[in-house]
Amino acid sequence: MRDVAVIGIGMTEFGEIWEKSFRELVAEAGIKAIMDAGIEGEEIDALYIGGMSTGRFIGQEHVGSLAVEVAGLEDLHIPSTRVEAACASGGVAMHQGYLAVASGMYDIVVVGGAEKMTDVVGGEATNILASAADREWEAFFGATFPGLYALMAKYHMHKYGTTQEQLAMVAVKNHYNGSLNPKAQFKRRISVEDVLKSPMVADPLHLLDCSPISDGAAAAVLAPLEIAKKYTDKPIKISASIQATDTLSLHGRKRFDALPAAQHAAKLAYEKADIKPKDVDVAEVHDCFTIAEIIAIEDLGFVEKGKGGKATEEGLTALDGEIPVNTSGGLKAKGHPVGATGVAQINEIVLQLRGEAGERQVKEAEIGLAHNVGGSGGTAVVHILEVI
Amino acid sequence: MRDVAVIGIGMTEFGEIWEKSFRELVAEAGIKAIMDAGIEGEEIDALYIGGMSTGRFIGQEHVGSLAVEVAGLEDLHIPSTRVEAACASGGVAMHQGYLAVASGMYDIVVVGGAEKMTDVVGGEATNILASAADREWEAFFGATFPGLYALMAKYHMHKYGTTQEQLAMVAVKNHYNGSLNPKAQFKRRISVEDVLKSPMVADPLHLLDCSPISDGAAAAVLAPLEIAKKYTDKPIKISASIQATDTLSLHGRKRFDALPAAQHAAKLAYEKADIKPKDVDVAEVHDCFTIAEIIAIEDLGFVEKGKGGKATEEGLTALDGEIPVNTSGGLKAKGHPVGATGVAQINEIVLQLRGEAGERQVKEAEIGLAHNVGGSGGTAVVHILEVI
Amino acid sequence: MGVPRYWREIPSRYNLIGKKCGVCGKIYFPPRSICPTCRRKSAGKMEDYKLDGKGTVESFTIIRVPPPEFEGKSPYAIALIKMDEGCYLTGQIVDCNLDDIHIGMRVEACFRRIQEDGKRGAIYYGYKFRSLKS
Amino acid sequence: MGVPRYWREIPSRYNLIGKKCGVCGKIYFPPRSICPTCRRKSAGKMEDYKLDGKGTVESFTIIRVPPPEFEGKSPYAIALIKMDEGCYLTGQIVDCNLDDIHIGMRVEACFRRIQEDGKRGAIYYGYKFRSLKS
Ligand SMILES: [Zn+2]
Ligand SMILES: [Zn+2]
Repeated sequence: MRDVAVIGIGMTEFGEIWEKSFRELVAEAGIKAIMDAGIEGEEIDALYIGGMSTGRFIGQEHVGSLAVEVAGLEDLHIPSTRVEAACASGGVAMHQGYLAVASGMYDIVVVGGAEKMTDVVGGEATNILASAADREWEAFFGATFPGLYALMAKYHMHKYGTTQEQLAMVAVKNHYNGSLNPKAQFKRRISVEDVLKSPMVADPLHLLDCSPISDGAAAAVLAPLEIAKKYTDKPIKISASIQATDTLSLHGRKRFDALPAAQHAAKLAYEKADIKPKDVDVAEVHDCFTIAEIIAIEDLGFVEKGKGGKATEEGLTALDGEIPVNTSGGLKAKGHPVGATGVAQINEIVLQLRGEAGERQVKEAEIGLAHNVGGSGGTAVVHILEVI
Repeated sequence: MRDVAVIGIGMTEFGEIWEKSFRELVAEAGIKAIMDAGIEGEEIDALYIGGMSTGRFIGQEHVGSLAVEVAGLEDLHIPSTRVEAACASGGVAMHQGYLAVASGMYDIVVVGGAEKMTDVVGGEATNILASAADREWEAFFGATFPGLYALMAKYHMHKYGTTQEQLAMVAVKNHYNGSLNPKAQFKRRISVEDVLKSPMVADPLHLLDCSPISDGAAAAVLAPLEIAKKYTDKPIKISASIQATDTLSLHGRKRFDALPAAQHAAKLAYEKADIKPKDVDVAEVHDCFTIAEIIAIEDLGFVEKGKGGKATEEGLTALDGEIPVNTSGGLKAKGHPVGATGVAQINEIVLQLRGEAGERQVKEAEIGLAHNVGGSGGTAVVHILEVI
Repeated sequence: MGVPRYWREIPSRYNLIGKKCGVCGKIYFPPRSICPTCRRKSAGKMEDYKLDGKGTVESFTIIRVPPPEFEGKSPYAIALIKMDEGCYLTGQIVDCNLDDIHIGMRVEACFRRIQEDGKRGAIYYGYKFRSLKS
Repeated sequence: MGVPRYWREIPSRYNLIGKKCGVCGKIYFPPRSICPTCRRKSAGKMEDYKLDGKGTVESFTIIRVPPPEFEGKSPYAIALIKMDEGCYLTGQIVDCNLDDIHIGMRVEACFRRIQEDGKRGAIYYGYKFRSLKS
């Protein structure tokens, strides 16, 4: 096992990108990452691309081959693999790309993630997103995807006294951060009152507790650390990449106040990177719903289990807090094109560690963490990145 | 890079399996493979599962997590990755599982593939299968998936004089083989006349030139060769595993009488295994349509380009021929649950190399090859397996 | 996306028959082919086991933005229910004021219409839960 | 599965505008963002290029089992067409007896209705091909 570095990143703007197709989004993110890394096409050994439900959002499967065609790499016949793990598809693509380089199998691997969600009408997106959950035993009975997180929220509130206001503060913080990110879908700052006044989707989650439906793509170029300096002055080392699973269904889990897969991935990642949670300078976590960020900062050990709401209220995770979380705006404000999200998180952490995050730059960020979740916790991927 | 062996296989019957759900199929194939390998659940380091369009066939994405739940492995939190490359999803799962073991990353990896296709109504399956092709630039204009292979068939017939009868003979041979396979969807033998009299789907392809819509799942257990003997007396070595790509669209290819991705994969696979095409004793090739088998045996170098029809007519690929092809019945007669196919091919080759293929056993089979294609050739995966 | 044909006929939806591990005795619903504790030792030893239908609300929510299949049915309550046999499932709570639902509430299964498929004219039945008067 | 909104508006479907690589001069249709020969050198240098619309049938088939979107439209011909500019595309051949279509046939683009979406009341247009009388 050898060390792996990110040597290039690229992403599209996130949002309702009506004038660009899925393939144009993939091309844009991929070309940006390749230009950023300064590599030639002939140097690319393999592609991994994450996409959750391209078959239903755009009627297109086989997007590994599509990515090769849009990148103009067909004559090289390199392997290109689409991976899918619902909203963790991007994180899984990163992990599989990482393994491919770490194992010595390949040198240069391009990882992508993309989703084009705004082309379907009305309730169709709700139905598609429910395919991340257990269709037979959850969705069939009327559970929606926000509904599953609402069950976790209600449980957390009941057990630990977490409040609706604390949930809302996650959204307020992330919209604030999004206002500093030119690529974010929402750049409008909001108040706790805005969140609480927004329509209820599934009690206790209001519309503004939920991440949006988005289009977008993101990419990253990976290389062995030992040759990374050849391509960039600022390679960012991947000091841990862990992918973990749990049951597809929420009701099948051992607990409902945590995502055991995320706890497991975090534990192994900290061990691998040989750091403690408090060593993390900046984190992107999977805030598909506000409750998800609160559970995430607990699962990641930034705070004790049950203290995530209070910690958010006290500003621990704010841009100027002890551990700034979701400086990009998170899924909530940056947007959540499901297949792209895990790779977009890596984009943000790399920007922060390179010191290129502009107005939302965290001072002296040297260790960053990305936490990407599929479904209600059936898949979790944790990456730790470091300045070298 | 270390050597990898298949230490266990398992698959369900293929066909319209009305009484079993997707998850039951996955469980059945997985449990059979695990029992065959004699491993304990705690020994499994990772899962890879191929599925093409589970989102549209059964409304369920995130089947990596589903596989963990049906296998009862959730407390281990092991990584489980769904991969997708249309009809090559199973082959890609095999390749990714192979890489995971060969690289030294994992010891025991279970690979699965599954699809439940018969639960959708009428033309919906045709529309879903078109998502393996280029939705925007092929399917939009009315090209169907059989239509794309029909374009290759017409081209091949025009260029090389391949005949409808020769195409039909592929189906006749594969139905004969299927009649000897208890797990095959079709066990009825057919004649050239039956094929030519069956309704035309897309000229020159008749209904009996096309593989069916099927349900089914298959699995295989991989381990480093050095410890394989601990589990089985008959480990089968994977002497090459190559995944390659080309453009998603047929019109984007460099040629239409071959699948360049398959040619590329075959070339690299022969080099890696250090064998010649004529050394292959038995092969499973991707006969989604009869023309596909003819092109495949050419691309694999069993015959010269353009001679595939004639060779089939002369019995080269028959069960008692020089290189028996699709002894299982192939996609045509065994059935083609798209995500399962690539793994089911490995099942057949392992049975043949173990000498456990019953009535359809090829004598003294020592080297086998599996050739799995996604879409009209956007992805190709070639595996070479050997008795050790 | 209609309900796959298979689902209409899942008998466990009607009769609450789960599985009991023949090795450790633990009860599973929804039914499982393998016990996650005993794993391969349990293969082929998972026996049918009928749940009593009584349980306790572990958590709940009120769905106010329904998926297309439940259009016109919202608001409705969805709960995580711990069955008395120790397993958990997801289901609707009906026949009560939504405001009366609370964590810790005792419930019992009843059999009801779950979804309709207008296009195919099919109606899908299964369990829901109602307050258990004891 | 309806046609995604974006597709209805792909201008290349109407005007046959592809791309010309600013480095090697090769012409691409359907349009590409990157030249597969020049790769990164071509990034940002792929210029719009309008095809003349004339080409030759490289292969063809008659679709007799259509997808749901083309229900009632079969049999119809689909061809692989080599455009005079050197690129290949997939399209229908219309305005002729299906039996007259042959490999090597010269064709020219025309603009036609491709699909309708009954549910949404939308009509999608694009190119088809007809025999080129020269
Ligand atoms: Zn047990
Ligand atoms: Zn060029």
